[in-house]
Amino acid sequence: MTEKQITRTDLDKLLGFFRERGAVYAPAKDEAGDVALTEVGRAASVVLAYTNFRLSPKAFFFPQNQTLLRFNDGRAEEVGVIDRATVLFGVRPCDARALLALDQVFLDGHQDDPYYAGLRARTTVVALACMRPASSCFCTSVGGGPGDGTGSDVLAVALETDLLLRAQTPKGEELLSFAADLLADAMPAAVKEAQERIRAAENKIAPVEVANSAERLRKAYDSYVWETASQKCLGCGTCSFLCPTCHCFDITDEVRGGTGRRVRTWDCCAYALFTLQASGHNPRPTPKERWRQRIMHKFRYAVENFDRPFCMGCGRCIRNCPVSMDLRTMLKEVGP
Amino acid sequence: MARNPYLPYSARIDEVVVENEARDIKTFRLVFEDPSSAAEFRYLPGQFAELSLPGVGEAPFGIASSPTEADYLLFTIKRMGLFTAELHSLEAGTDIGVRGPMGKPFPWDQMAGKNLLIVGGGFAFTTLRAAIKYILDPANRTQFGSVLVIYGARVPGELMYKEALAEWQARDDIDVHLTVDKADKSWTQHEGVVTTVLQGLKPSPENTLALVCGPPIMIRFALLSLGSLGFADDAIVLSLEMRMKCGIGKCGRCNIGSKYVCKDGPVFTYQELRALPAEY
Amino acid sequence: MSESQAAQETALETSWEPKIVAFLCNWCSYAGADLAGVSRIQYPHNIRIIRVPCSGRINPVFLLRALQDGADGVLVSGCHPGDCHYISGNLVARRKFALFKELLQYAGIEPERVQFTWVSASEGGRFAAIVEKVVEEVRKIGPNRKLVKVP
Amino acid sequence: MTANHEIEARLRETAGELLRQKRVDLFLGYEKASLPFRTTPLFLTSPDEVERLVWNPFCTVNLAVYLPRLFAAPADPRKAKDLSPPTVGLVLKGCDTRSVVALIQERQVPREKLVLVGVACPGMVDRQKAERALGEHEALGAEEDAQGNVRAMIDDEMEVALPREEIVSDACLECRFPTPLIHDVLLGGPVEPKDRDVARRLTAEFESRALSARWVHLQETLSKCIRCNACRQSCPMCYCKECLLDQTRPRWVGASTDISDVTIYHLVRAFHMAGRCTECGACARACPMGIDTRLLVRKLSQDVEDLYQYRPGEAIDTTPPLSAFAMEDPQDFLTEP
Repeated sequence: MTEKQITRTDLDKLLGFFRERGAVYAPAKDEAGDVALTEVGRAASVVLAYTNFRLSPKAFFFPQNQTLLRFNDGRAEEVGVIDRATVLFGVRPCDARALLALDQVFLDGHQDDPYYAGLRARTTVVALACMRPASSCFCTSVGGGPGDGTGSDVLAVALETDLLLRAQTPKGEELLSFAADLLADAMPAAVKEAQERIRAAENKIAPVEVANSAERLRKAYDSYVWETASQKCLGCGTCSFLCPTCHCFDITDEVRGGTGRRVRTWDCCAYALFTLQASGHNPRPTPKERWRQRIMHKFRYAVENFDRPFCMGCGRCIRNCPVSMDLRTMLKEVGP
Repeated sequence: MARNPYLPYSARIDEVVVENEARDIKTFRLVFEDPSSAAEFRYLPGQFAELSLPGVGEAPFGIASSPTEADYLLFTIKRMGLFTAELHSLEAGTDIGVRGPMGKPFPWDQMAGKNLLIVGGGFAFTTLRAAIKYILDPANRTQFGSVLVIYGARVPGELMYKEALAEWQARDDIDVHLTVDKADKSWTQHEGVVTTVLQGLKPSPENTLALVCGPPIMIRFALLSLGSLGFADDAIVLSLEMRMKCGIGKCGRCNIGSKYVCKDGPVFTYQELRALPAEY
Repeated sequence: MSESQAAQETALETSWEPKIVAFLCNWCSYAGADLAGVSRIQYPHNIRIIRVPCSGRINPVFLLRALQDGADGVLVSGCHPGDCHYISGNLVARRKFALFKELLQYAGIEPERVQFTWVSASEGGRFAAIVEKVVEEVRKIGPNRKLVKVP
Repeated sequence: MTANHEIEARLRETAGELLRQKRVDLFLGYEKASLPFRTTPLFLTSPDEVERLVWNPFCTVNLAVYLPRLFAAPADPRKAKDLSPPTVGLVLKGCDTRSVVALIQERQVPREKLVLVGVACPGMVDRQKAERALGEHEALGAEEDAQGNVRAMIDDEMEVALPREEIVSDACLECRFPTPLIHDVLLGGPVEPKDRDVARRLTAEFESRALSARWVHLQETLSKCIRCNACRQSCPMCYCKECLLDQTRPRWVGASTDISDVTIYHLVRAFHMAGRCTECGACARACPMGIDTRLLVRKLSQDVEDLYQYRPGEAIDTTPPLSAFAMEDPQDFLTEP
């Protein structure tokens, strides 16, 4: 496992160097003042002080609109994924870890999703350890942590003056060796500083009881809490669309005169139409069943199928719910 | 490289047969444009496929033909929503896409050596037709014990596959009972719901598997009847319908509990279903 | 070079002809268009007519979809006030149209793109004159590039 | 102006009484949320829990959004006879009351089943604005001070004062009816609108831009849209059983975030609000992408007022403008040969 370091002032140079191979995205402020993953141009002004991006980086792998097929004169044709090497710098560990969950769905080894596979293969993820978790964060309760490198190819840790870079995968090793000339071997002091900083961040995160959620939810399927908790749910898709692991999608055709495309778009289990059948029958007819599905899918079904909750504790759904629903409260309410 | 799972095989509608008096159920016979597709498309009764029309979309349908009918695929489809309305307007000769086969078939391994009870209602009889065809194929028939079929519809005009039914009733290696909720003057067979016939015939649960497909209300009563006849939950095989999009366990639409109807089903034993939330 | 100049130049290059979708009510305007035809009144061939039962049937999304699908202009015509076959369909519609036209302009869509008028069954001449005017105005502002979606 | 803690106390009292005397089956209010600058809707059925009710500058949600759902006919008509509609009490600010009035007019909610507990509102905090005002800091707690400003406790246990007018919702800055127009109970005194012409000035400013500049602005704004439907779902006036934007036979609006489809989505949504928008700003606050979802609706509301002298949600016994007409309605927008 290669460990390198570079002074923070040379970060722009490093990202500029990565650009020689393709596209580089790094955190920068947008017009509204929010930090977002932005394509790095010649003059990068990378920001390292941020909690997390408004949108999860899942769209780099599972775009909100993905053309699945083109139709020409009524004939279906495949579309390819543009093979443009891409580096995402500054992804938070929670969002990087979410890629493992998405991998389990889209690359199930049975029928791999070629579009996800293509985008995943072309992208190298450099996670940046999180030094300023928000009060809505609970990554440490769902198996992750502010310095967790799983899901990323390289884990970066911002230190006082330097940036520590630790390869997590062969792809990450390759990226670091590509930039070897710009990097120095990590000093023990840097490694120690990184450890301390990560520990300090960990200590800021309040734990949430999710350890035995699958078991608790199994018992709580018929609980009254679903009815009461879902009363205030508006049935919008904010939580799902911002969630780094939510991956449900719709497929629709956009065709005029035999020409057009079949496109995959994000969808959401909170929508009444999600399961509505042509006959008018809806297996999940009210917000109660739909809200239960969302929680069950994340904390029970995913655990049963993939051995992990499909929640990375990023807190986006908590911060952005228009009526301030909090799934941590929900997990408490389902009982022991 | 593996085939893109979103890319349908090109096929052509070869023939359209109206199955019922109301004319809202039709059987579409599909022929692959490229014979090699037919070779790739290996399936067993109980599986389904997504039919695809450019600009309209896709929808999943149980395959009504048996792989023993080598040259074509059959889909029997009721006009219901957006896709099926469009499909019903199509004539023989139209191009259509087929994506699949998808899902798990009936448990053929388990069914070998057993007596089979096949209970169907209404237009859900499609994959059961496929199963019967498959069972009756000379190469397969000896693998199974007795075969008892009970098939019901509201009125005689709603029974599908009339020719095949007549042919099966003429054979002595299968016992086919037809029933209608409401008989007309020409009807000479059972009158009453499927469960009444089932209760009357009292098939033995001994070494027997039951395949049950029908409308929810029929399923509910058939399960009660089978239970009272002594059929164990794991000896009853059912097939679910859910709204689907991808058909390959990714889009999340057909998720029920920890199962995806598209890849873990659509065929489940009653025992498996009981372990799932009743969200179907 | 301004946007409309650019549009005009492209128009010249490709000998572009404006495509206008006209939604005409069954009882007055469609009959008016018919009369224009029967009377052999010449008017530009740029319009594609869609007959609707009443101008009150017009949902603004129809007009948006016409623009999205590549129409350069949209014309909606119903019976004159007081003449509606359904008594007041056009009067209720008039409020919608007034607001919708304002909204589009506010959003930055040229007011010439979507136009509304009344044509009675006996006004073949008026129909032809309106079409001529609409086509001319749309020709002047050039091809529609806003809202257009290429599938 | 009555202090919030007094209003809160009277609110609890009122809700308790209504529930105890069984004058309402359900009381809708606000309770503390898990994060600062927020409250979360509370569905109260027991008088013993009224202490959960709060009244503070973070009571932004328009509770009228829940009413159509509470009074909707059950999907299964056979169940209709077993269900009698509940009686509902709810806390309402000026804008929220306008939504209730409009819902009563549109026969979505029966007036006699409602107990309207009005509170005059000096403007509610937009959490996104408040969070942005703190820059890189995160609030761990926030409360109102005696002047009605907000004090936020930030990470290193420091307090930051946030002037109310800088963090209230945009819709509140434009508010013309801070005091509920109809109510069964009014808690606290009335509040006068600060400036009735803010919305007009905003519209005039946008209108003064060139046509193409307006289009470019709209496209830039809408390019952020992720089609999550939060604007629609949070709107009390968006109660249609089947929304045109969701229809598939035919599909009027494509499902993707193609800018053309997104634009049509927002034009249609805005237009369906013409003469119906009660200006609560729920759509804009709900938007996770910070889109000014009221840009188009604001203009429509103004036109409705100018052309048809109508302000939605002002009085129950009026006819909404798009359900009515006058022979002499202006028609100078028509094309003449």
